[in-house]
Amino acid sequence: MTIADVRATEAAAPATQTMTMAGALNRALADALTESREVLLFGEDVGRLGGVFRITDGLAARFGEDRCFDTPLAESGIVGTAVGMAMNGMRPVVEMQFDAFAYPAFEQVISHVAKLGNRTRGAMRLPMVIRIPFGGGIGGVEHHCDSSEAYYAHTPGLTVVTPSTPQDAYSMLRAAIDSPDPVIFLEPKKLYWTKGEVDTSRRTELGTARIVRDGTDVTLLAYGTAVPIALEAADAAAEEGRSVQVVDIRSLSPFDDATVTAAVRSTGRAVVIAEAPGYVSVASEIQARVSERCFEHLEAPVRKVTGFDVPFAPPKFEHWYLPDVDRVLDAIDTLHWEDEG
Amino acid sequence: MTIADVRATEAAAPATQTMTMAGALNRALADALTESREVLLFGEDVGRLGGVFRITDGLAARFGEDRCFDTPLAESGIVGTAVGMAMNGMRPVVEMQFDAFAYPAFEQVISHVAKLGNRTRGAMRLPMVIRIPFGGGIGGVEHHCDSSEAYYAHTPGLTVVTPSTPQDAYSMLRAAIDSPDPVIFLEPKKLYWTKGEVDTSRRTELGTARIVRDGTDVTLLAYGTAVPIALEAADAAAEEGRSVQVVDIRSLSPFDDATVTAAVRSTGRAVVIAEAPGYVSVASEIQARVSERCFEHLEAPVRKVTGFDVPFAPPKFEHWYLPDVDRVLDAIDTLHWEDEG
Amino acid sequence: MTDLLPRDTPVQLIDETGSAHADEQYRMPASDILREAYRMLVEGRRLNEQCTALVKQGRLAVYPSSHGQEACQVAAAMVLGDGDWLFPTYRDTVAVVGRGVRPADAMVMLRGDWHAGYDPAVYGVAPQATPLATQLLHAVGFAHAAKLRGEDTVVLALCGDGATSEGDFHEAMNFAAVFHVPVVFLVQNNGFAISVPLARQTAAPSLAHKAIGYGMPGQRVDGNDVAAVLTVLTDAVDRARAGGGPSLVEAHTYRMQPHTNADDDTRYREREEVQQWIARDPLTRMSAHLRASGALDDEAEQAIREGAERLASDLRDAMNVDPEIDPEDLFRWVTAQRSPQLEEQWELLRGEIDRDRMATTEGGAR
Amino acid sequence: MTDLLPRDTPVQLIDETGSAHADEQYRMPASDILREAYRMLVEGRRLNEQCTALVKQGRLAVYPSSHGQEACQVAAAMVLGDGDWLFPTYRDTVAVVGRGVRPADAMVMLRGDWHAGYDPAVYGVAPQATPLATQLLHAVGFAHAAKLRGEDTVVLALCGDGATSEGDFHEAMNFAAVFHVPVVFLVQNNGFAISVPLARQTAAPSLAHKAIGYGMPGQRVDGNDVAAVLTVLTDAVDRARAGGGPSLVEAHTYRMQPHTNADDDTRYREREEVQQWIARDPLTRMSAHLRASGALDDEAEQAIREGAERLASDLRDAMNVDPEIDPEDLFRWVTAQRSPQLEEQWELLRGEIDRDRMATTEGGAR
Ligand SMILES: Cc1ncc(C[n+]2csc(CCOP(=O)(O)OP(=O)(O)O)c2C)c(N)n1
Ligand SMILES: Cc1ncc(C[n+]2csc(CCOP(=O)(O)OP(=O)(O)O)c2C)c(N)n1
Ligand SMILES: [Mg+2]
Ligand SMILES: [Mg+2]
Repeated sequence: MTIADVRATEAAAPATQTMTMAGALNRALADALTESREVLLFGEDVGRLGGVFRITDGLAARFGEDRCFDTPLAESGIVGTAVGMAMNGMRPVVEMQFDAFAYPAFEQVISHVAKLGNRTRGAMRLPMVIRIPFGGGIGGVEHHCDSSEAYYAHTPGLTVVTPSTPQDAYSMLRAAIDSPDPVIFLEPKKLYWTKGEVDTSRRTELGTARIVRDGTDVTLLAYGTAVPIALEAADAAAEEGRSVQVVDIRSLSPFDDATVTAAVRSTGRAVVIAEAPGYVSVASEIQARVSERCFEHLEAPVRKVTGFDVPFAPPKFEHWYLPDVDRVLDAIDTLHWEDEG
Repeated sequence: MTIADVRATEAAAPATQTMTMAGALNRALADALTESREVLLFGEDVGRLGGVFRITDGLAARFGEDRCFDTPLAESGIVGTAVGMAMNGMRPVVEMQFDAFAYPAFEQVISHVAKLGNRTRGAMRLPMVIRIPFGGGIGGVEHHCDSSEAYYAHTPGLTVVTPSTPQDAYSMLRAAIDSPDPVIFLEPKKLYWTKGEVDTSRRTELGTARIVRDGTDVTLLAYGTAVPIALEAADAAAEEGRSVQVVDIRSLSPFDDATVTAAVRSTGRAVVIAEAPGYVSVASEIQARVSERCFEHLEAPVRKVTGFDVPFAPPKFEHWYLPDVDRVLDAIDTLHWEDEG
Repeated sequence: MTDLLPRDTPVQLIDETGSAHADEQYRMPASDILREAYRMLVEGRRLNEQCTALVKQGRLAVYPSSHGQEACQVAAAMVLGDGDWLFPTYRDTVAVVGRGVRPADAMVMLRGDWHAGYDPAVYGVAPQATPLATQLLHAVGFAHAAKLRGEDTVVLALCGDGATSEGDFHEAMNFAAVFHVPVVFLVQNNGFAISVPLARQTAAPSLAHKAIGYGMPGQRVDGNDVAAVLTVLTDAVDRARAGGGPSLVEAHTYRMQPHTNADDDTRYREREEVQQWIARDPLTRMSAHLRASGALDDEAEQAIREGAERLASDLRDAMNVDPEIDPEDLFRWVTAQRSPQLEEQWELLRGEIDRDRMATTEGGAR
Repeated sequence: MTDLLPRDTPVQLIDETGSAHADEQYRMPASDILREAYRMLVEGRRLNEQCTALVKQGRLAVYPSSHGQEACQVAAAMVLGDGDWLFPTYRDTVAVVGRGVRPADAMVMLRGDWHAGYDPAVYGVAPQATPLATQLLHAVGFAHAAKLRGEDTVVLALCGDGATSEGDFHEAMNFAAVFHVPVVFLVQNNGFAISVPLARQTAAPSLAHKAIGYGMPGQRVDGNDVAAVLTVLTDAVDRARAGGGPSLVEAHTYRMQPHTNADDDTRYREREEVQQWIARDPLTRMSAHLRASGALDDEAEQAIREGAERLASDLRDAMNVDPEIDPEDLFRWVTAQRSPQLEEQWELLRGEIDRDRMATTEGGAR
């Protein structure tokens, strides 16, 4: 069971600071721009405005219009030209303004971003990152709160990751930019303003999950906005006498089977938590593979707490739609406990 | 356990004929055009040419250029204008030429086709059908053999179905056109030229699975091109003394839990078979829900035989990529049989 | 063929001072139409202000104001007949209300009560579209259906300058032209797509120059001159209704306020620029013009202002009442027939709600 | 501004009979260039014929022939320098080969051995694109990167008339113009997108009329006149290299054969129409022109034909050898580092293959 954060060798003295996730992302972009001329940022409003979430704040001013710039308003254009740039030696990092506004780029993502390396037998790789703020919990109107990870995770050739802490936001974004392959980098926008310690000398190896909390009775498998919910549920369950382990999946593709399988085998019970509609979802995949790989060790069926299979809820309905601590505790309650009546 | 084919009441004398699946689809379109002025067909090359697979063969000549016509070459345009037509009282049936060429329409499908009914609290529904030939097995080059069902099935608001017989091709397409809601109608192109009996007075209730073959030892859950493979595997297994049940899922969303759960509980073992890459797939969903819902009844983990998690294989690699009878039999062999050594 | 090209300068009938200028091609609308337009301008402005205030008071989640663009909004509503349809965006609330939708119903999305709040068929107004340019295709399909049935519906589709960069804009223009359907595309070029100025959106001489590439006429109009927008749009609508096919109108205007209340426009534009546009305000010049021509006096102006105040206070009243929210609505409209899966999920939620309710009544916790 | 508009009739330097016509703007290429062009035309035609034959013999899965369009193909290859890049489609094999790619390597996709068969960086040729218009954006991004690095690379991007209807065409043109990058777009307007005629694709006066809507020059050229295509493209390439930005060239040509061997073009076009275009064949007129001007005699023609035959027979030979196929390739290139999941899946497949191999050796079954 690896805590797979690795210290970047090239880094100088450790530089740990308290930052928001948004700040950590901004810092990661700035550091990447500083380290390599190949890195470029572009998208809608990422220049002067610094992005609608201010993730690129100040970067155009600091690194110049050639390295951080606004494009015409066309997502397929943004991703498609990024493909061309990556073909020509750049490491573009593009921003999609909101989850649902990445859909116009879908063909480019599926038919080219995911496939060009394979198509050319590796003669061309595409070192590019598509940053997508995703998920709800911010009272956003329609099209601003989709959790679109299933579309990308299903697609062979894409690395799909999402951080849940400022540290991972920094370390994973740096790793994503360093990756020789295209990475879909999903930013849980609800967590943009959460704070934490960030050591900028750390990188997170993509493809690894992280044990966030140890426990012996049940394993909660979560990612993105579901991680803090899982942690809160673990605290609450502890009061009821259950020892709850929490794993941050964080790499949705590839998947860290080794860590997850070992974790669930150690407890014999599991609940998967994610905000996206549950049907044909990343949560389903986790439920399926854990059910299969831990079959002999399971005391109860693997449960799943997800968004409902409905279009994302309007702001006033959000609290009913989103997984919350109570729903997680309810799911834990169904796990065939010996102490049950 | 319902065999949920229902006889359309309005139909006259039963008219059973032997047809290919392509012929059955053509006939379904012709009958729908005949019955309702609201039905319109359009897409790329569906007019004079009759479609690259000839599914609309002769329809432009028979029903006129106003009812079956070619559009400019733009898939988002095709789906987007179909949305507008459906908003204005039509029942458009549009053709995407190949699976991967539906991706440019993704935003329209996800953000509007799937959501407009919900958005308007049902004030507007969208009775439209998007026909997509899908899957491989035809030696097609890249982009011509994708199995894209997971993208659609994950999306709330879409009905997603796929027939595996000429009868279902006819009955399900008629039902899809009659549906008040948008339907993604996936046509397994490898099966276009398979023949079978078609009774044109039958409709298939969308949302229902079909028990294709009875058996007591293990249940194979398949759809599309995987159904004939499952049947062949069942025959082969029978020779080894195993009684194999085969279910054609056929409605990928909504899912027929009642039929599937009852089936797997009755055998205690299950293998899901589908051609799409297995990760975060419809097959994963089925594996997950069967694992959860049949937990107490399972003698062995639910297995899955799917395409690999790689971009669809070039023609010469197809036979390695695609699920086949041997791979299904291998999966069956792993199901913890009592008679094992 | 070059008759498909727009003029070098936008059509203008009334200048910034309120003086009228004759145009050889476009006629000044009748004065009662102009007075009605003015009334709607004042109401539109008041609505914009009221909504912005409601956001500050926390009664609306967000409001993309069309302050400064009211001439386009009003003209778009006025040129359509009862059987016609409008396909608006998030910014076009004033046009939506101009078509008869109750302001409070138009506010349902922005208030977070649901995704849309009026029945499109009642007003001939599609739900306000958020994903840019997507609605243009719906408009074209809608018009195509009408044409196939031999109806004389005209469809007016709205979008911004930024939206013209999207692929869907292109496909909509092209489908409209190829199928020769009765659609008028009105691009409100307000100079910005959030922070991105027009120069980053296009290198074309004008957005209206795109029309010839589809084989339809393009025209440019001063978007702050309601008389000009009215006459140019009327011309386009009449042509469409007569079977003359689609056309593209680019209205040059300006968004006087930030993109939405969540935006900070000091980051990307000079105050001076904003100031300059105040001089071109669509209301001031209309009022000056009407007063000069004697079509408006203090009394009439007063009546118009009072009407606008009523509209605002009705809206305030409506927004002070919290609408009933029924959680089951989450599951009710996804498809016509609720699936077994959604039935199960609603059962789960209902159980939670019932338990919470009981807990609240009994004062207990989970 | 209207200098961005194309001419009313396509530029032509050599007519169907082979006679030259002076043009005030475009100069006739030098005669050695024309002779080289002719050599490549003959080779291109031979390649098209050979590939079509290989399909009939079952050695190729499919071949979209550019028979009739060779003038565009040859010119596209000739106008680019070594550091330049070509972004071709499935139909542009002759241009790809013109850039130096071995015909057999260009055939890898169509033969089903892999998705693409040459190293793009070696030839400055992107993989042939199948999803329509998508490659135009790659071309723009590629050129943009070169521009940012201060390199003088020019990128030539190809597409068909049908592809101009896709959203990606629009976005590519617009990005190119806004960022003023060195890209030349060459639309081979061959009158059809599979069965769909140009009239169903656009209502514009010409496809080149789209250019002004992006603020770039558009030009039309007789696509069966290799001299004209060469000079118009050279002009566009020179302009791009000199920092003059992108441009759009529409070449009017004709696909003499079905869309691919799988297509039946008798369903959608009259034989007469096809016949008419035979008179406009790009080879005949060049040969006539060169012979009339004395730049080509029987001997030279003979040498050229022989070269083309060698090319064809080399290709035949190469296609008669079945390449080694390694199943592990399925897993090798998906990502730079193979994931544990793909490792597992390859283990599964390897097990099957080993067992099959054993079964075959031992004569056993499953
Ligand atoms: C497909 C899509 N991409 C991005 C967005 C986010 N977005 C909302 S408004 C806007 C700017 C639109 O500018 P413009 O079309 O000029 O309209 P305006 O807001 O100026 O009225 C952007 C980028 C969106 N709504 N849809
Ligand atoms: C996005 C997309 N949609 C559909 C297709 C299927 N398709 C392949 S070629 C073709 C016609 C293309 O016509 P055109 O652009 O004129 O090129 P041509 O084949 O005439 O050279 C179509 C529809 C595709 N390859 N990509
Ligand atoms: Mg704007
Ligand atoms: Mg063509």
